[in-house]
Amino acid sequence: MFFDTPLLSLVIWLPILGGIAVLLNGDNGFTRPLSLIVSVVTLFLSAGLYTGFDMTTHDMQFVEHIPWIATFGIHYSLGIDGFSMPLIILTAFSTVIVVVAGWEVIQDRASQYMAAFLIMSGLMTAVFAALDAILFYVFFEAMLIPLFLVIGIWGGQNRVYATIKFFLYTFFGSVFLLIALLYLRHVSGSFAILDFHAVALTLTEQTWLFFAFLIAFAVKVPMWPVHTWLPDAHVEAPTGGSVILAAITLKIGGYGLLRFALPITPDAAMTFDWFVIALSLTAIVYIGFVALVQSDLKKLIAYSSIAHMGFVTLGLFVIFGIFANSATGSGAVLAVEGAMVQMVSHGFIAAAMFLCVGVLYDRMHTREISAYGGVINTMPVFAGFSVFFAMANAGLPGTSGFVGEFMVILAAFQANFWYAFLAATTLILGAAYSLWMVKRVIFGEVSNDNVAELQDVNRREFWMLAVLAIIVLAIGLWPAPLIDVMHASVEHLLTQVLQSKL
Amino acid sequence: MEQILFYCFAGVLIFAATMVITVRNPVRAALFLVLAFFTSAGIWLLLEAEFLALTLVLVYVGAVMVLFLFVVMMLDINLSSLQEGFTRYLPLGILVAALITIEMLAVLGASHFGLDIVPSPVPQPDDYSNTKAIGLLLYTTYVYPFEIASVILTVAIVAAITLTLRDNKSRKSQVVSEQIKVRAEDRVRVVKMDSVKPINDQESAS
Amino acid sequence: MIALSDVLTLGAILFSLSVLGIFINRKNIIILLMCIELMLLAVNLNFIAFSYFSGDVGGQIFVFFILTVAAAEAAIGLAILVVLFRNLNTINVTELDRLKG
Amino acid sequence: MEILNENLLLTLVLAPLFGSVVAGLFGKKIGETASHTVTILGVAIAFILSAWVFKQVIFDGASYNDRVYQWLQAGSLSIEVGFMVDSLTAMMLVVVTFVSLMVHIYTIGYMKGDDGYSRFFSYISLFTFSMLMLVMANNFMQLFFGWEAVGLVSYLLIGFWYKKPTAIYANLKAFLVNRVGDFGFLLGIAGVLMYAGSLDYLEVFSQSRVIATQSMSIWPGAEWSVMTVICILLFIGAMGKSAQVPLHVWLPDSMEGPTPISALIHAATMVTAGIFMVARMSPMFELSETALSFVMVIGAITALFMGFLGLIQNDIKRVIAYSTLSQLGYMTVALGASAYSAAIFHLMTHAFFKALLFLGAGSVIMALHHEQDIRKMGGLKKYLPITYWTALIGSLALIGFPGFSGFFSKDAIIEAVHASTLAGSGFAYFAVLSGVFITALYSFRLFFIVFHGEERFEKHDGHMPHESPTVVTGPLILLAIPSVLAGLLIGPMVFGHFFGDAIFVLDEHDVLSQLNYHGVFGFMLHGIVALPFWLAMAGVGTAYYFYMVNPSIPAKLHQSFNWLYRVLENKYGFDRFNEVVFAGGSRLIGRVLWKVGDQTVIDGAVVNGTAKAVGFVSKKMRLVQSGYLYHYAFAMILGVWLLLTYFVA
Amino acid sequence: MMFEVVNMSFALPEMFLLGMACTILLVVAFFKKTGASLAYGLSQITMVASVVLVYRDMGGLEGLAFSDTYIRDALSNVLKIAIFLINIAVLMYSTSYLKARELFKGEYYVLAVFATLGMSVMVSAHHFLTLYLGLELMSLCLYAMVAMHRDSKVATEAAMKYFILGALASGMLLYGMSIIYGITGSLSISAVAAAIQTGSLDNTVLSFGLVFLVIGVGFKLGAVPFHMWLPDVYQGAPTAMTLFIATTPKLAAFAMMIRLLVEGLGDVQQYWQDMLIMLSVLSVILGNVVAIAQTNMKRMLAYSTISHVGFILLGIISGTEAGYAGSLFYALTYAVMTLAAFGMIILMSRRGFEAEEISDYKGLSQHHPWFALMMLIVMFSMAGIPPLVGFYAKLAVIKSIVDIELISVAILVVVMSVIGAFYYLRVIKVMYFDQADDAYEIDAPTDMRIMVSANAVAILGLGIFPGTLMALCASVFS
Repeated sequence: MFFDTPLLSLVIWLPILGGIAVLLNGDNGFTRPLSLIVSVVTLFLSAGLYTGFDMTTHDMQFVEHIPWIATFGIHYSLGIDGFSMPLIILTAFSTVIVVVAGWEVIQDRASQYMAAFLIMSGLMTAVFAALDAILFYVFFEAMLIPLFLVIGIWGGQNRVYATIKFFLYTFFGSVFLLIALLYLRHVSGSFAILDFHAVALTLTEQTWLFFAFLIAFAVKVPMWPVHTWLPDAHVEAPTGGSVILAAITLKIGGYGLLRFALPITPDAAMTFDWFVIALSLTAIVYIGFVALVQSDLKKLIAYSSIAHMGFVTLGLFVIFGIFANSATGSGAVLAVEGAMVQMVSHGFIAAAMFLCVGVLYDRMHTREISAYGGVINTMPVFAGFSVFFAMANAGLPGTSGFVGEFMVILAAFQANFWYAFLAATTLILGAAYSLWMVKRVIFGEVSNDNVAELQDVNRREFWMLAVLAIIVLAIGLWPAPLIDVMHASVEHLLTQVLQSKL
Repeated sequence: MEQILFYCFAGVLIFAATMVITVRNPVRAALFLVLAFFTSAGIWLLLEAEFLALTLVLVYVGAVMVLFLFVVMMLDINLSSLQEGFTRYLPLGILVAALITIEMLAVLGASHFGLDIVPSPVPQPDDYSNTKAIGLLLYTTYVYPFEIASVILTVAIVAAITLTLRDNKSRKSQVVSEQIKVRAEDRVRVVKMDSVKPINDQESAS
Repeated sequence: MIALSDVLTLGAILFSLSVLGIFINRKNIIILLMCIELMLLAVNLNFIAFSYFSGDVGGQIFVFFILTVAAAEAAIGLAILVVLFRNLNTINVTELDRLKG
Repeated sequence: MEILNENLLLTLVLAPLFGSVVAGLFGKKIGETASHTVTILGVAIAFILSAWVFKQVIFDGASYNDRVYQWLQAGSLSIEVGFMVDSLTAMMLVVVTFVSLMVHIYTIGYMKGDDGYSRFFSYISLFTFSMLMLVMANNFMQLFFGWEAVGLVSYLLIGFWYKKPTAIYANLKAFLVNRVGDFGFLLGIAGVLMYAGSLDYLEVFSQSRVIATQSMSIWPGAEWSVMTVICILLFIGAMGKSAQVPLHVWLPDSMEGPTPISALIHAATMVTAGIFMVARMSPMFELSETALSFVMVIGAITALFMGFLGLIQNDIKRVIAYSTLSQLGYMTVALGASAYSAAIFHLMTHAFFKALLFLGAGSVIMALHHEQDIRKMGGLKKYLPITYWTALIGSLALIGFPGFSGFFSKDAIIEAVHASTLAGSGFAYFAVLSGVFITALYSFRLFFIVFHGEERFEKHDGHMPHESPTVVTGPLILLAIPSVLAGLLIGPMVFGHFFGDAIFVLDEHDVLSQLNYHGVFGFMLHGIVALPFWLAMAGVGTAYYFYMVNPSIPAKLHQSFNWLYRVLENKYGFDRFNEVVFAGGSRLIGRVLWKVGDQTVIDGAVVNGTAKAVGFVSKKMRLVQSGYLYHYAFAMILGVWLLLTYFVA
Repeated sequence: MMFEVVNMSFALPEMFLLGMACTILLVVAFFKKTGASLAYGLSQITMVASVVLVYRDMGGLEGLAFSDTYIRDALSNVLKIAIFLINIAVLMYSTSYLKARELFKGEYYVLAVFATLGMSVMVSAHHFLTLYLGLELMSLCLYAMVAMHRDSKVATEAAMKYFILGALASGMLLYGMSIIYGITGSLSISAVAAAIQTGSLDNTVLSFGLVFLVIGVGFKLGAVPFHMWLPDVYQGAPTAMTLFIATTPKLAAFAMMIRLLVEGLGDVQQYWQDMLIMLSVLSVILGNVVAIAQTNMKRMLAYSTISHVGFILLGIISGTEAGYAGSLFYALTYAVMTLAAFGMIILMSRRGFEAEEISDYKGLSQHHPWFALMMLIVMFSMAGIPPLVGFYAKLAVIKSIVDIELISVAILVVVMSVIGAFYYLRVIKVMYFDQADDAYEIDAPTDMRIMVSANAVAILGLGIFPGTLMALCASVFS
């Protein structure tokens, strides 16, 4: 049944149209239920992508292909494989969470808020599903608009600086992507991403293209040193914005590298893998230290996001080193799948962490760590969740945070001992910043009157966090269902990467 | 002979042009401009463009320049305030202008347009009329531009009137149509009133 | 014999002078308008010269139209000038500096 | 060979987890009694099943090694969750579940009235589950899972009284120090995967000889044996968990947690995970003498120097904690000497008597209303008879008094080290010998000060201290039994083939086979005439003289050796060093990177700098638009000139 | 030879416009009181009817007329329809503005229709002369329109500057034409092209003439360094006039560029290509950078126009049909976006409040969320963010220069567009993130509200389905 309906289009356009409906409906009693219904239905539809997914092939599935801008040969071309499918479901899921998270908190212009997130959900899904380069780019960029507004309107004190910085930073990165895509079209005569994969390129061309991709996606990931927009954006964004930023938009960077940089410019990627690895390791170590000294809760989590995303890029680019050292390449599979798992898992954990901060912020309206202390005394249930997610953030086995890091470190060792060595410092640094924060915020005596008056999580917040906790735990204990869908795509990617285009 | 005449005219023309841009009194500038037009007309005659030469004198000197002078007079410009010189940027300006001139001359000089490259045309037959030739083309081949030119002139009129005509309230003028349309009742209002005011009413009112 | 290059040179000098006139003149807008007339004169000279040397009357026709347009242009230019003078009570170029940046 | 029932093993593992989840999630609803009942039931089931498994493995020769489910597959690599049960595992199962059960029961009394009663039970049950996962793992991933999970529970339990600043400081410290170990451990696992291509124990072990021939380049020019690197990395993990110098710093601080967990986690079970792990990896460690030497030296240092620190501590639990450190050092030394079975044997006996000692200490603490300073105790013998006697048994076992379990295990280690020929064995032998004297000295110093002498305790409302309830004394008694008797197993466990294939020793390293073992009594007789016994006796004697006969001597020594005392008081400066260099240093680096790197250079100079530069240029460029017509015209002319010059001339 | 049969019907739209312009002139002259309203109605009718007239014969009547001085082709048809359609909106917006300020005079409509006629002539010019005359017709009207607010000091100043510089540029253009005429001996564009095609011409002189032509075109478009008039005029002119100047004349100038450079001098593309690259790059840089420092909305939009002009030139630079089509697409969408932007300014303004300063838009989204959204669409579209039409315009032109492997230029312009995005974002920031000082009323008439909304929604709609318009643009040049 699902094969007849354009399921992908539904998952993309339902929230967008729903968002517009919410916007037009305005602020009234229907705003929230309507948003919830739209997001939940979208989630259910996206579940159809999982159940209908054929794991045995790397071919694109649920393909839709309609001419869109005939003059340029641009198509409305959608399809998913093992890389995009989990991310799409993550997107749909995060949207539900965001809607629930904003249920009571957002009183000002609620319909606009909900609409922004619903629309964003559709756009992000489309980014993952697009098989046409321009279609990808359109959604890639369009996504900035709602996020820009969300941070700017519902953000904190310094929101204007943060949101403009965020916008310009990512816009700056993406224009290079545009040039690269146009150049590829010039060379290949088509805008289909899959055609890009097949086109032959010289090393010089590849190098330029590679760096164009890298700039675009590195900003999004974000990689050191183009990461500084993220802490600001996260800090100022409303909880929902932070959740979406962390859960989805960062993933688009990783996804882009997977979809574009590696298969299209494999030789350049091989030549410059050291560069990306160096940046990734810098992200892990440098940012780990920086996260340690943050005094702002959200900033701390934002920095930890950067460090965690370092594993994604590390995982994607150690594969060349692994192939150089061993013939089997099973380590390379481990690396790429580890990167993917890390993306998905970070989507849940970072979202949960931001939700936790949101819960606190809603009550005390401060994000300063020093304003808290002894929250556990008044909010025991919340404290339990916080500690759990902090542990997940620190990569504790049994949580999803562990799986990706574990896989990537294991794989990185096969490329170079020192890669793994530096990557593994996250075990210490990650624990240090996560738990030190927990110590200062959650544990201890009640530090002040404000904390003493805190109310524990309500039912909405409880279920929101509980669902996330269950997912984090589930992936940690049994990641196989998540990873199995990727196998075929990963194998295919690796054959593409190994095949020189020169 | 032609050459000598040409050089004379050219010399005067350049002189006049220089004066136009350097004199401070706009009236004198306008007069020098008139001189420039006249000498140009002379050169045009040398180049067998008799009709245009005459037109130049008639239209420009006769109409446009007079308009200029008229405006200069009308505006009653305080000339003393315009007396201050323009020396500060002059060297730079002249330098750039000179550079451009040199470049232009390099292109337009004898190497590209000398007599050996572009020979003098064969003289026209005696019964050749420049005016007729122009006239023939103007009303056939160039009828469309001709029409547009007329539109441009219309626009000029409309624009000039729109911009300068002021029907200010302060300016008093007759509006004949209104005068004609006037009816008696507009002018005179017949007020009926009692010839005697009752005193008690007045008292009660106060 | 007049060479084409001679006329063109004259035209170029005239053109340059008029251009120079536009930007060395800081005081009087009327002079600017005159410079523009001068410039058109230079162009006309070019056209006529080319027309003469090629025996094509088209150039002269063009000049005819330029003269027409120049007259119209002068009219509008002067009209604007008048309006300007009424507003600012000056035609000093240096005082036209409300709009900048 | 018989295969164990998978469901049985699953029940064994999951029963405590079930108890933990119930008590943890619904503790508030179901009440305290239900909470402790369900958890104790869970652990009891685990214990019974463990005993059953033990019986089957040891007596029926059964074993188990299979996967439960596939955790993930990547390429040809399959990572699974599975169990491997052999004699080593079986023994650990019994020890863990037994001590855990005792602690559970004991806790009923100890934690009575505490706010987090159910939570506590949930935690220790969870701990039991984690520990079982750890010892039953058949692959490195699961080992690491258990490894970290016990760390987590330890973290939660040290910080159980989350209001105490010292407790939450200690738990963070414990977790981080453990993470340093795990850092090495994880790298070791990565190395294993790279060179063995698998994480499954048996597959890895089967390839260990191949791996041992390979070398890797850590940095250009440094070719290291792969096996050495891997083993040392793995051992770094063990150093963290088993608190070996220099990663021992967390253990004394962990005493901030409630006493039952000090007994369970920080004495009996979790801290021995490292010992277990090295023993488990014996097929690998055996192939690297460098690694073994490293292990031995680290162990020796720990054994000796941590013992010294026990001498000056005044907190009852800390004294025992340092003794634990020292004893862990002994075990590590044994591992280094390839006497794995001796190490495991000591692990087992130590588990019993150290748990006993801790629980005894807990009993004292309870009796004195949570007073832990031994200077405020004394003469408790008559008030706490059961505690007194069990503590005596524990102490005797600890110092290795012949006949008590500790004697056998410790003597075996000392003899094994003596026999070892590896580099560093001389130092190790000296360390373990001196350690005997030190151990006896601090153990009985504690014993005498607490139970004898004048009564220095404060009387609460005039009440005299009284013996603890049965739920407390019961476990003491139950633990005292194996503390005495477990030593009798030395024959099969150390010198016999108890462990079978579970532990692998190269012939040339097999120090234990060089010892002459002629039965328990022969060993005992030999022990009495040997040096360690006399050193122990000397220690006890010194303690008696110093603290019972002539208490002024310690004070005098204190004065004359003030510098030494201060060194000891500062615990050789490890804490300070860590605090300043690692914690402070990290924060400093973080701050510098943040303020200078991120804020000044990247954000300030590059990002905002660009924006500012653009703004500046913009401001400057708009000046060109001066408003003056002649400038505009001039600009146009410049453009003309530019174009002419470029494209014509 | 004497009189060739003129296919008058080719020029029916122009004739109609002329007739209507005269009619309106008469109406204005004779109906003092209602003249303005009548003129407005008539001019709207004129525009609509002109659209119909052009549309009716689209694809059919094509070719040269009036002795090759007039051309009717796909380009002229498309541009004319666009000009007329956009002018409908322009007239509607400006009427609302004029009415509120006692500037509501019939002459405005007369001049507007004449200017439209001028544009139409330019678009259909196939001869230097018609081109020049059309240009002058249009320009003269525009000069006059700017000065129409006679009591405004800035408006007259702007008019003066516009006039002087415009005349200067015309002079340059003419000078260039004279040189080209001199060496090709012809004034008709196809004849010029034919003469150049022989390849026997003196290249130095040709490029010399070309420089002046490029200057003329550059000035009308507003390319750096011939842009100096643009900010002042945009800012100084009454918004209604700015709106007029900013939209359709750019299309006419675009046509002029195509006629001169592509159709006339297409064979010496290599000469003008480099010149245009220079202009284009300078325009994009200067436009975007200087716009950042602006606080006046109109002036900011002026600088943004300069940068857009740089982009329009990019497509021409490529010298490919796709590139020209891209430029055309850009020009058309630019006109639509500018229309909406100035339309918004007019919508916001009222008597005594020009809504010219960016800060005037503070907190707009709180009181008028719908119009804030419309403005948001316009701004993002101008910034080139998909899925708004501005993006596809940029895509089209950048694609064309990537296709000729001018990658460095492509990178430069896109980086500049990032800088440019900043000032558009600032407008949105002001509307959405700042608190409104006080609630102000929008008193624009309903038709205006609907039109602005439709305008902005069209930007979004064209962004989602840009295919048709793109295909149209492509068909013009194929």
